[in-house]
Amino acid sequence: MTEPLLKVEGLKKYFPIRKGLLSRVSGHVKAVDDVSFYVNKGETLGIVGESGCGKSTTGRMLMRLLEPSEGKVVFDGKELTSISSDDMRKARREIQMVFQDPYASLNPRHTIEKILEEPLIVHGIGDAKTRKKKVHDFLEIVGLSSYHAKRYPHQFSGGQRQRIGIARALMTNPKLIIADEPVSALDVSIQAQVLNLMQDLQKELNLTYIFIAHDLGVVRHISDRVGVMYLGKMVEIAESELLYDKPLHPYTQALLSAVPVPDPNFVREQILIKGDIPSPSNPPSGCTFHTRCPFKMDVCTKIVPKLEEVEPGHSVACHLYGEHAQQ
Amino acid sequence: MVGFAPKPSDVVAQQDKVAGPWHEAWRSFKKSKVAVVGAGIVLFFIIVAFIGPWIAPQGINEQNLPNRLQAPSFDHWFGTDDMGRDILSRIIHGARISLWVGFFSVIGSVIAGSILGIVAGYYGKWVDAIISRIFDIMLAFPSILLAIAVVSVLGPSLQNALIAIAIINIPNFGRLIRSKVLSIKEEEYITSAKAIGMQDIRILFSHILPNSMAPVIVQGTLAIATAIIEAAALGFLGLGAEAPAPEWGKMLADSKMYLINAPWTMIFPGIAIMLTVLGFNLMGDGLRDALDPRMKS
Amino acid sequence: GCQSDSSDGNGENNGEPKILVFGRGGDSVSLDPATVTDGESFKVTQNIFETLVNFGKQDTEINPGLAKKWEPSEDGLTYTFELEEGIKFHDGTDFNAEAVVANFERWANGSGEDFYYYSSMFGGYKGDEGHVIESVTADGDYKVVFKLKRPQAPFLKNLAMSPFGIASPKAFEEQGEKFGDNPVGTGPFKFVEWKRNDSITIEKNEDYWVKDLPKLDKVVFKAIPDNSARLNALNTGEIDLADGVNPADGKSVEGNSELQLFERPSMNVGYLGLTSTRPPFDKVEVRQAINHAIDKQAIVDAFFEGRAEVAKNPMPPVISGYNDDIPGYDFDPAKAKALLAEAGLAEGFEMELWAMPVPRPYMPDGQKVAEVIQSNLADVGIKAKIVTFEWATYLEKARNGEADAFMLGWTGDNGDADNFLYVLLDKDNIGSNNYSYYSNDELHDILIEAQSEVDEDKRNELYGQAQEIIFEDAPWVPLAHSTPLLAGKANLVGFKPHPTGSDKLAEVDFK
Amino acid sequence: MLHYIGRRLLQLIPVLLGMTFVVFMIIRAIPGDPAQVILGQQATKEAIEALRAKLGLDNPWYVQYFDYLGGLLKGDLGESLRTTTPVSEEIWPYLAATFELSLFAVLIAVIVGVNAGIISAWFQNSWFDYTAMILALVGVSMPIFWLGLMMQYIFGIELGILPTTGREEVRNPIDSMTNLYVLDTILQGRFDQLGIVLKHLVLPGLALATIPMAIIARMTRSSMLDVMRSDYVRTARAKGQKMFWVVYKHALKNAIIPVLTIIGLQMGLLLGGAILTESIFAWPGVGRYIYEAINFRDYPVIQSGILVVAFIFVMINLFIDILYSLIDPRIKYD
Amino acid sequence: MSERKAILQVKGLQTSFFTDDGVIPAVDNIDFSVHEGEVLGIVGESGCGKSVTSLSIMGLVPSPPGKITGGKILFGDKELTKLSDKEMRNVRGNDVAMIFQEPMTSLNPLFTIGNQLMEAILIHKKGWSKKQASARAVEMLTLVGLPRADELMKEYPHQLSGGMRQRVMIAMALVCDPKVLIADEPTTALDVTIQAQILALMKDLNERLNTAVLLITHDLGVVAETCERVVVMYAGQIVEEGPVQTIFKDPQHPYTKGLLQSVPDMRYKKQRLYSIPGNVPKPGSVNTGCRFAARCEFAFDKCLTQNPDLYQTATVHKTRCFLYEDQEVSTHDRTLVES
Ligand SMILES: Nc1ncnc2c1ncn2[C@@H]1O[C@H](COP(=O)(O)OP(=O)(O)OP(=O)(O)O)[C@@H](O)[C@H]1O
Ligand SMILES: Nc1ncnc2c1ncn2[C@@H]1O[C@H](COP(=O)(O)OP(=O)(O)OP(=O)(O)O)[C@@H](O)[C@H]1O
Ligand SMILES: [Mg+2]
Ligand SMILES: [Mg+2]
Repeated sequence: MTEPLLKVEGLKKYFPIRKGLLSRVSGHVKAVDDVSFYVNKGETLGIVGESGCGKSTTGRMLMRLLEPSEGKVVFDGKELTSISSDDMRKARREIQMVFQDPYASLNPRHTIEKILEEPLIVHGIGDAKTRKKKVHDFLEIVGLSSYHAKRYPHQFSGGQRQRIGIARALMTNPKLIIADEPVSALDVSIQAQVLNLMQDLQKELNLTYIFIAHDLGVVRHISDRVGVMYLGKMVEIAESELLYDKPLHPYTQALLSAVPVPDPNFVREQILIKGDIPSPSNPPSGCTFHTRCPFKMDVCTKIVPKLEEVEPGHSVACHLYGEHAQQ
Repeated sequence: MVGFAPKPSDVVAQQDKVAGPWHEAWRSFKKSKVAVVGAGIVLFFIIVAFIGPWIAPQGINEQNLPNRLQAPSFDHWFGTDDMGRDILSRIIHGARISLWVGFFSVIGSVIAGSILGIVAGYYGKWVDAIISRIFDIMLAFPSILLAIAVVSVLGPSLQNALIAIAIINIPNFGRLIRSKVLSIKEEEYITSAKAIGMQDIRILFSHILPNSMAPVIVQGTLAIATAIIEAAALGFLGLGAEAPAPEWGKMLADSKMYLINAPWTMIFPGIAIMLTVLGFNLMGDGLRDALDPRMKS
Repeated sequence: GCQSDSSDGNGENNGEPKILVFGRGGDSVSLDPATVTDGESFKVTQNIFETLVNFGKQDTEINPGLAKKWEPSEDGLTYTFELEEGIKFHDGTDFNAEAVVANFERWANGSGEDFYYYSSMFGGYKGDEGHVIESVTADGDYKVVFKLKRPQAPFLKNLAMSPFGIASPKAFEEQGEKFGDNPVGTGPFKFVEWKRNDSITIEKNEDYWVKDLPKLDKVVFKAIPDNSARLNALNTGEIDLADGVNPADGKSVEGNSELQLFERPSMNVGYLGLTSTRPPFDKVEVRQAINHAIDKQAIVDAFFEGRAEVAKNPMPPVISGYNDDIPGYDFDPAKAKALLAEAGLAEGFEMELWAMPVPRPYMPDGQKVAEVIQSNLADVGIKAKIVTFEWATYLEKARNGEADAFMLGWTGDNGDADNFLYVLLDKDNIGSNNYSYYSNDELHDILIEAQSEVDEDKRNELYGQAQEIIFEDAPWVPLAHSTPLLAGKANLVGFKPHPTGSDKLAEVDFK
Repeated sequence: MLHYIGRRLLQLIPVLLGMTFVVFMIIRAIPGDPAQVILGQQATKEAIEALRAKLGLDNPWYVQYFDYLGGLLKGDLGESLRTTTPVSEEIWPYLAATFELSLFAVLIAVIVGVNAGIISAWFQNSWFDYTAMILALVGVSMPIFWLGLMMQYIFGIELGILPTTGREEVRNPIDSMTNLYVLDTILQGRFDQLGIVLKHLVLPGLALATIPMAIIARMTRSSMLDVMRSDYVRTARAKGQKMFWVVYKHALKNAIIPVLTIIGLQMGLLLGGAILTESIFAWPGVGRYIYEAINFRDYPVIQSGILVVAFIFVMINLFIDILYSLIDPRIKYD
Repeated sequence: MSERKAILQVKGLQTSFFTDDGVIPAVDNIDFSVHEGEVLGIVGESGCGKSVTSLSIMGLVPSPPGKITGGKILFGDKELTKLSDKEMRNVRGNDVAMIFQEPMTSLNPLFTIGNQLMEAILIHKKGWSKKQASARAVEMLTLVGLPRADELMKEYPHQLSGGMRQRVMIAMALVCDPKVLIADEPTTALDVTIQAQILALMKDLNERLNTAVLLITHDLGVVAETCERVVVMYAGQIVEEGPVQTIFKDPQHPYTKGLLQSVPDMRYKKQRLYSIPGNVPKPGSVNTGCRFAARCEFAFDKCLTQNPDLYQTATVHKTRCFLYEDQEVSTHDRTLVES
């Protein structure tokens, strides 16, 4: 097996909660708590999970838009977590990001041309003329026209804006694109356009994606492998077919069953899980899902399950499958 | 070529012609009637400021003591002041100085306030604590003392009055910008700018600054009036227009003794200031919208 | 409105008390007159304390005060005062020779700036070389003898000044530093209350030694800093008497049947000083040219509203020794130009013209007057730039000789010519009150001689000569002797504004 | 919360220290010598030298500064050079006068300004909206002295319904214990006097309130316009709530927070910067106290006066911050 | 089903926005009705006028610039557009209640849950005491499945999770037993598991309280799972209407078809998603022809020049497409079918 393009080990992000006279740290929001995974070159890793489970935080830490509290990120053989912040800034040429809200992520006062040219300027690529040309080329590549260049973001539709966001991510010829909920803000019909575009670009430019979303349908469509997060932890990660056909973690099962299917005749067995997601500042002991889990065992409240491979290409962190399975 | 060729309908949503940003701004500015009226007023005063010396019926400093404090008449439309000078002519000449004072002192404090406010808001932590506390000090500090200090360092002059007023107003704008920056910096497009590897300086001035100016424009246009009046109030410190220059604020201040006996000495300069501020204000509101591409539908 | 009152005139009243509210520009600093220098303090203490001798009602002639008689010796070195008998301080202690001695002892034992006027009028404190007073002794209960080291011509005038009001020795000994907050004198009014920066209340001294006085039951001195606002307050009846009326408002007061206008006899001079160490003002022709260039009459008409006299000498005419023979420089731009040409400045020159930032009694609107002067100077080819500074800065800089030409003025302390000519123009006072750095040895000799000349006529002769020298050298452009305005309710009687600015209110009454 | 207050109070120390230092340096850097000013134009050189020595002004600046700081630590604010009274003793009546006036002015400014802003926003683009905006503009472009004198003329002289100067009727003075006349008269049960005191507050209060009123009105308006578009206002209307309550209950509470900030900023002006108003209405306030101290270069009074005002200003802003958290349960300071 | 009485009828509704750039007809001649106790879904792309329709019913169209320029809205026999302010306030919350898209922002952050719930009660229940109102509020909170109802009354919205807040919104809407509940994208902002909870709750309440629900969404999955009938909107118009089964099994309008095809289905992996090319036209920018013509793969000449009517293609199925012009069931046939 070839070395993966990106390897993440034991990534953690604790946001301090400050208190008191001298702003002493009194606790932590464990936004991401010991997450490890890898992404191979040319593949798409989907990450799903409910709001607030730490998906974005993970994504941002990969680019060091947030400094990890702990853990290692190795990209293309380089350990990103240990280089200087200026080197990191330069390294961002190779890792780019596409954001959830295409409108919010474009400066409303800049023209599209300026928005697209900026990454090139920042990384000192080309001269004014070649930069302009590149901007226009990429506008075409994402299905827009060069005459759009002088317009402002608000003059585009949601789908077009997301294309601009993707074009910007592509400007510096990155190897890895982290897409943080790139289609969640879009309509179904527009969403389809963007998903198709992303797939086409991947083939053409041999891109690697980390695709963060909460819509399991979308993730299934685009991902080769899928990781499921719950409360700052990766609870299951598997090849996409395996995960959807045979979800192992009770949370994954519940999640899959909760997704409404556009077919009035489809009758599914809904696992309605009770209650809300607990607060990451005060996560439940043991398995963090035990408060909502229909299969809770005693051990779940005490021991944190480890993410273990239970079949080839399928890992899960649940006591139902580990050594405590029979208890 | 991948993706979809945009069908013509793809661009139906945007019928407006492609145009430069200034053209765009101008177009939407024109749409607001209020803003155009405001711009008209400001333009009027600017023109007056430029061609004043040619259109004023009389010189600015033609003293005629026997003819002092004449009520408005056919010869002197706005009456004469306590030196027998024609008030209309002085107001016309004064436009240049007063606009200069009002406008540039505000610009000065906006620039300094913006820089401090942005740095405080963006970097937060101790930088913010220090700058904010400096603002606290400046706010609680009597402006007279500050002005006296300015004279003693820089000497008396109109420019230095401008500087003094600018300094006095820095914390007002600084605070305003800071609070705006606090929310802007959480915007996704700032994160996205960082994500493409952008340097802080560029983020600050190319992205955060233009997006946090709206409240400042509104506040700034109001501040023009206060600046003109303050400039006159600092006159006794030697800060202000050099006599006998016809500065509106000073004309107003000089009218104090004749408030009841010769009210025209106060009414006309007062109206001039008010109209200017009205103009700047209306224009400011329009400008704020015009410079924001989003306001154009 | 004010108190309607039966006018039986003997101070008895059968209804409401008679209260006079006197509106003025500022608050007092302290009510111990010996320690202060500001006019607003004297305005109050003048009515609480009395001096051995008094100025005249509206002039600076010497009249009896606490001393009913006095006798200078031939050589002018000994003065014997015979005191009024039976006077008591407000605290009930007796006023007598002992008390007078105690007061002078207190002052003479001061140091530094403790008793500023004492040291400046009498040449320092005990032990100082310049100290004029050799001794003050009581001769019996009601006789006090002053021995001087050398004759001092204005000695009696000095004694009449407010700072030398006689205080109760018991009170100042007990109170110490706090005496300024609880003044005790023999005057027609007793101190009641002081609300800082707001009002000072004094009330009738029922045991006042002069019969039937005072007529008022209470006087409240109220600080209203703004001149226009003060006049407004007079109009609404919140105050009865307003100090510091803008000349511009004089007419409207006169036209108002409910009000009356008072003019304070002038004892001041407003002038434009020419710093004679700074070229080209070192040339006498230039100074004379400027004197000719300025239209003083126009200035007086416009900004003093005619309520001032055009000045030709550095002191006002009411002061004895005034030389009326001096012609003064007439307004003559042509002559000014000629003089400039003579000085080699036919093309004119550029200069700074310093204008005072605040209105003063001798100069109601410095800025405006400066503008007129500027325009006058422009007519003879001199380009003047008007400069101003905050008041304290202005004084300091002018004193340092940093100004080319500066506007300033002076109000006399004791109505003596020495208090103008020597103080303002003698070379001894360069760096002090001689802001124009004018120095003339001949003048110096005359002024020194006059200081100890006891013979009034001879003395006046000397001052006459002095004024001639000054006229020729033209270190200033004397501008005006203003008559500061006051306004009062129409039914106010017996108010006589005093040229020194400290008014005695004992005889004031409401009709 | 208590922790937060504690922290803010701790932060206060460097602010005030910085303040004293800046003030100290500035007043010594500017020309004008206290000895000279105290003694007046007439003073002789020797007298000035003597006074300087007595006041300790001939010491090096750092000696003077540390002397002053040392005094402060012992709670000694120094002694006025002019009146030789301790500043701590002298300043209270001025503070009380200012406090009474500022409070009154703030009340007027807030009540009128906030309501005008609300109504303008409620009836956006109506004649009321336009009129209020024009009046606000007129308000800010009017010199205080003009406004003050005009009000005296109209209400005092022409109509004769309001007193124009001071805090009390001088012929009928108030026997004051606290120097807060409103409080005093109430404590003494002298309601006739209370009326007089309140009457005296009206004109200076209005003059002082004008500019803050204009700014508050504009601020409230724009803040209200934002809030009125919010979802929860729509929710309230969807319940069938009356528009009045929608505006005054749901919208106002949300709109008031940015307005509070402005009020806090304006307090600085009201406290220390009301010199013009205080002069025109002969109000014995702290603004004039410090202003005169500046004129007379009364160093200890300038230093300590500004210090006290700054302290109060910072405290007011702290109070406003606490008010935020009372209004908005989401704001928690810890 | 057809025996159920129409409780809310929208007839020829037209709502426009009068902006500086001209008049935008956001809702253009819409007809539909909601029957007692049914769940009617409205779907369509963003900006097609779903929210404006619901706001028009509530009389809450932001005005200016918005205005109802034509048509009628009948609640029972009350003409809502003609009511006075006061009468309309009586309808709001009482007869017709609404819950909004954003549970995070639709509750006033500065008032307690209890305060806001009781307010809703006290507005309409004249003469109720605070105590009664409070009891009722607690009852409603319990009804929507919120634990610790008593404590919740004293808490502020920010102390609740999104799902809880949306439940509070539902409780608030139902507090006066409205006949119609309009839910404008009630779950878009929520997580899937929470969304499932809320939808189940709404269905349950609909069945138990017999409240008619007008459910607005763009999530076809949600529609499929919850609604009985569906109205599909496109660019301010209704393009298709019918029972949920029919629409999903046999969509007629090309837009509906495209919409259904572009949804990724979690149950299997499509190689490539279908996507409708282009965007929704700006309202008011298409004046002639079918509004969907520019994006329609079946468009022919007529489509570009004439706007099709809403053809009744079956008793309960209508389509606005010329392709189905011929299949229109005549009025005569219709009565036949119905009987
Ligand atoms: N700067 C921060 N300070 C404190 N806590 C934070 C911060 N940023 C995120 N968190 C917390 O970390 C947790 C994970 O947040 P994150 O944004 O990664 O979630 P997410 O999975 O992306 O959710 P969503 O689907 O809503 O985008 C959340 O509980 C959030 O409250
Ligand atoms: N206040 C307004 N001013 C001008 N136009 C408006 C306004 N509100 C809505 N519109 C217009 O009305 C049209 C319909 O808007 P509406 O909010 O009903 O869409 P929607 O179907 O609810 O979309 P979404 O799914 O995004 O909520 C939009 O195209 C918009 O342009
Ligand atoms: Mg996220
Ligand atoms: Mg909507």
